[in-house]
Amino acid sequence: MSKLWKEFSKGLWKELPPFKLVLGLCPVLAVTNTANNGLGMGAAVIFVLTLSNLLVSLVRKAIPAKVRIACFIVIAASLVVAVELLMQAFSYPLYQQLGIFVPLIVVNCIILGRAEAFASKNPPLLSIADGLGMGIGFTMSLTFLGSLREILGQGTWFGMHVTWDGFEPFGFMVQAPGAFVSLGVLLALMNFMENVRRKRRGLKAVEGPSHDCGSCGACGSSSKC
Amino acid sequence: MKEMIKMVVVLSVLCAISGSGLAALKQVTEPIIEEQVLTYVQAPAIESVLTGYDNDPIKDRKKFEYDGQVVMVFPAIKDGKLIGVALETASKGFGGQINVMVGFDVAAGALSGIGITTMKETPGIGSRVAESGFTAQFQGHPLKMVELKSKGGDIDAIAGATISSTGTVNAVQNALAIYNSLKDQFAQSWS
Amino acid sequence: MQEYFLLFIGAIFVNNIVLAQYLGNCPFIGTSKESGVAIGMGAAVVFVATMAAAITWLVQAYILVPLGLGFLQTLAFILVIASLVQFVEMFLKKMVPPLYKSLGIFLPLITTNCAVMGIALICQREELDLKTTILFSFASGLGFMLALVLLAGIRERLAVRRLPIAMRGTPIGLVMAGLMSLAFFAFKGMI
Amino acid sequence: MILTSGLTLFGIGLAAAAILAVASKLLYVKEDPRIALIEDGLPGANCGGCGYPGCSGAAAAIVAGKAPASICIVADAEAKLVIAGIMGQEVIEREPELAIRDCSGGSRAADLFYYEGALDCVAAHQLYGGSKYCPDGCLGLGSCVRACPFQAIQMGPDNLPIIDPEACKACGKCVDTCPRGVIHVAGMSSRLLHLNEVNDCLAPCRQKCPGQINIPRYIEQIKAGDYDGAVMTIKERNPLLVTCGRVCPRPCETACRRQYVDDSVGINMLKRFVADRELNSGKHLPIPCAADTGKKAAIIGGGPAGLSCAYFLRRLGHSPTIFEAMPALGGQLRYGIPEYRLPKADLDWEIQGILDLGVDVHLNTKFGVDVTIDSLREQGFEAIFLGLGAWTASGMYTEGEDLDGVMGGIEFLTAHALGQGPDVGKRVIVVGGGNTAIDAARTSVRLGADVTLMYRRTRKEMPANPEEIVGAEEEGVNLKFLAAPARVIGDENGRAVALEYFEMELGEPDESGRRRPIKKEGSESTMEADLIIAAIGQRPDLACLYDDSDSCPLETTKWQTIVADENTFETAVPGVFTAGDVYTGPDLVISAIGDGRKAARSMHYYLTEGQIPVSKNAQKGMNPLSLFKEIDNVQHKDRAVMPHLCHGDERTCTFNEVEGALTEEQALAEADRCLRCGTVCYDQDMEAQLPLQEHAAQ
Repeated sequence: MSKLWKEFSKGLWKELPPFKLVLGLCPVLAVTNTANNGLGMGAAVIFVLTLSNLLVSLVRKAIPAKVRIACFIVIAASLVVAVELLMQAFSYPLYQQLGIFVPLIVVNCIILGRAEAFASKNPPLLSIADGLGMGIGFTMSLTFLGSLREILGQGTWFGMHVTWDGFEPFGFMVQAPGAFVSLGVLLALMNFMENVRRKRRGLKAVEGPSHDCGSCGACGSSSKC
Repeated sequence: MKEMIKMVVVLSVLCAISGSGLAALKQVTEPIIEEQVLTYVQAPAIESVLTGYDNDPIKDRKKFEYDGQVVMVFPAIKDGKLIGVALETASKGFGGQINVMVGFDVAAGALSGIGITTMKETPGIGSRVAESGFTAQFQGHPLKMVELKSKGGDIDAIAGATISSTGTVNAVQNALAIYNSLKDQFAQSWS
Repeated sequence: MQEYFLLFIGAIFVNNIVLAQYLGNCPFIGTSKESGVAIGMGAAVVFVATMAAAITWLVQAYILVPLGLGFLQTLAFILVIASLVQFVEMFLKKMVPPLYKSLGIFLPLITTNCAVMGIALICQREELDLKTTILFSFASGLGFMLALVLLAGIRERLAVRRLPIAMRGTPIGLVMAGLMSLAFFAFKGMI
Repeated sequence: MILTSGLTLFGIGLAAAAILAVASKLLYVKEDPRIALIEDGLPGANCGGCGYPGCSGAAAAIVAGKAPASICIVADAEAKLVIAGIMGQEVIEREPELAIRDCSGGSRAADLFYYEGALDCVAAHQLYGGSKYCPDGCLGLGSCVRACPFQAIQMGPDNLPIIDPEACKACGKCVDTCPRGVIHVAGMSSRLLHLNEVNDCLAPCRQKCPGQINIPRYIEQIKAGDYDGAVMTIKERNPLLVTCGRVCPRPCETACRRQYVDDSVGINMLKRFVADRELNSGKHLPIPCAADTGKKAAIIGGGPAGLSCAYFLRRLGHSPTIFEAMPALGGQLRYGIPEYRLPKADLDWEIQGILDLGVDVHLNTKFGVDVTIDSLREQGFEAIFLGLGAWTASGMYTEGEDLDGVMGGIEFLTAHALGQGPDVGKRVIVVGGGNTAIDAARTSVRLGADVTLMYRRTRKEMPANPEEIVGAEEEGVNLKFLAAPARVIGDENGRAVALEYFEMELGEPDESGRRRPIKKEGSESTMEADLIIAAIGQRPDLACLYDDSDSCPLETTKWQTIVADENTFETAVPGVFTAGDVYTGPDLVISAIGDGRKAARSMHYYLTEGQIPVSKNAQKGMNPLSLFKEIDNVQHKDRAVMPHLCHGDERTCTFNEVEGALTEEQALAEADRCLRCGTVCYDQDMEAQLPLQEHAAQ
């Protein structure tokens, strides 16, 4: 049980996907113009990630090494198509908002990265825990960033008016540049907090997480990058 | 070689399984999706082009055949009497298709309004065809001579967006043609 | 001709795949630390994105649409792209070893580059024809390369600047990308 | 629809897989399948430590036979075995290597290494040429930390990189990155082979030491309580630390910057402290040696130069054999240095430690009689080292010096050491001012004589260790300065009874910087003596080199020393090397040890590569930049005093050892006096600033 919790909880902070591992940036930047979109995208990712982890873990032994990546992609893509259909059927406005980024979940490095790095080596239950943890972490991050950008950029939160009258929204925040800048500043803040914590323990300040292919492994040739 | 065959087989079978599974899912969700699309894409346009009805135009929609194509028509009924219909047509604009919902006032024999459902015109220029300044020109317009001023009609084109304007007008003309050839059937269907 | 030119310039600057469409951000941030790497990655993306868009266009037009399987687009496309990347890798290794040497190591990274898949999907959504698809995808690839190489140039210089330690590395890279994106906004008035 | 969909995707999947399968056949690049297998076995860090661009390059090189199975520095033993298995090779274990940072930085680093703008060492180096003062020091901007693919480097508290030896794989990325060459990757062999270079971080003491011992490092280790580590640091340069700890005249201490604050650090006391700790433990610390090369080398002469050469050759994996003419090893250490300074038992223990590494010895074997260069070559010795020493005492060039009762200093000491008990009589005159003269004088005191030491200059110019002079004085030796022998007066039996001498005065300085003594005409006096010991100088006896036809294949000088290349120590005969007193003329023990190592280095290259590399950057003289005389902000701390083990009569009547080692407490205090100098930096004692500030506040 504690192992299960460990795999689950690591995605919530220690290996928080977009912030700590700096993975899956496209949706993080593209769909976080409102909190609602962030939440919806996150839900889709939870669905795909958890199920793909489960399926990959189930079939991991039957798959020949050479087509491993191809098979993972097929599994992930099928789940993405399923999400696409379900989202159209039950949450059409969200589908319209997320647009092209729903099909693009398939190339989100988190999905393949977790399949390759975790699910292909671990039993189903642990893989579910990992996928769920990572997915929830991802959702939290997206919702948080979405809230931030929505509140600052539109003055609303989940569509509700939350700012005082006379608040002039920063339109910049909901546009592409705002996405980059706010994520950058957020990462810097996290580094700063980490460094304050380290300083308290008497450790030397470090640079924050760097985006590295090595932590992903999705290209199927972690030895190559 | 054996390994290669295994590879091919595993991959193909996996594809087949997921294909079948997804198709099944698609069949289950298809009617729901159609409903959703109507609700979120067409419904707002219908509301803007039809007025004074007490039915649910989407629920009462019917399909008709025109020139070998299926046309979806949404009726506006008041007190059991058909007062108007709306139908969606498309025409090529600058950036791609422009879909236009065209409403007809049955009693007055005039256009009751148009609404753009989907389009990909240049933002700020061609996209202004969706703004009320342009669409309002069609409200109450008689069922003939729907044409841009440059071609002898009375519709003002959007400055700098001739192609988008022409596309919209073409779509309306298409709708007009459909309405004219099918209007008898409409009266029968919802009476 | 002018139409194609506008499409080309538009895809590179106005609708830059990274800075305006948010696609391909992982490799954008990940491989923009050194300009040598950025040029290699960019070139590989131009090459693969063009081929992928063309082939997926064919798959869509001649297999999925006739069979009514449009909903399988995502699955079919990713399969095609993954196979294509692998094929290209093998092909280059055999036929053009010098090119393989310079691009080879970036090819596996491209499978999960959403810019490639994204370009193919955009071409479908915009309902471009084959010729335009090829032009558009090539231009988008160039746009990716441009953004990547520019950012790499900036980050190489930033690496030797005195920055607050928390801002160093990825955070400042993202902020720089944001500023570049802002700069690219200016192109919006161009077309 | 379900069927269509399933079949379509099946078709696409099949087509994709089939095309790839066919393509992989058609486009098959003829590549050794072992490359892929080996690449799988490699760890994939792409660190480049193997010298190939990435792991695939290394795999290709292994398969092409250009690299051994063990090329990867990161792979563990198991992976190497797997790779070797694929290749059908044996694993040859590489000597473990480690990145080493050899810059001490000093606490001034904080001021020195602040650069506005550039936060990268390479950039800072290019923009500003680096630090304002030190041309070679660490810039402390941490480019190496970022370059390390194994997170083995961290920035320490003084902005100096700290290398985690556990995590370091010696890939060399940090070395490539560092623009100042502060970090280098070295295994034991390369450390042993490294000669000081001008760009190394060399504290003055380290520049001055003829043995090139890393003095700051071992003091640092002592400070940290790592006494064994200090011993091992010294033993990378000097295998005779028990000996040197007792007899070394300590050139290093004359360069110590601390002398400009109060008094130089007692470097040799510290060496003796750790050496004696090992000695008293009774157990030699294990000394690693490189894998056997199977190369044989002959060492002629078992003195300090020969022992040092044999020791380093052995550690580099070769098989040296020492040929010694005397009945025991040690050379001048045994026969020239009296027991009260260097107990023979301690010397034996130390020499045994060297022999235990696997050095063969042939005692009582005279070169030129029992063995010759040719006979050694025939026995399979590929390289030969001549460490013959300087055993002939120089004469006084005065009338009557060949009378009975006149002896050379070294003759006297050797005779004493061999137990031949030379008769000193009642009055002894020792002529000379060097350590040999003092040794002879103090030995004579212990043999019961009344001793006068006659020196032609003043006390200031005496080359002997000051402690020795003081020791001699304390033991009752009369010092007669500004006097030079004129004539030995003999009796009718041809026995010396007195020495006639001139009074001298000091004139202009000569080329050695010492004022030249000038004879005062008509100042002759006589002094009676039973034994006159002429300890004026020594020179080598090269008779053994000449064959029957009186020809010598080696070049020699007028001082009877052998001529050799000053960098490689190779003589005119290829494969024959030399060092020690026979090359330099009489010199310090530590010089002989240092040159013995340099000769061993040359022999190593001669045996393994045939070519002896000579660095253009070799450090020879002192780096003027490192010599400064004003040391600020350092508190005065008294230098430790060597304790005496015996006193009074015991001291003058026995040969018991006089000086003892420091206590641990004293040693730590003394180590604490070290300023941790780099080329230009040193550690300030910040406490010293406190009183100043307080003073200013008042």
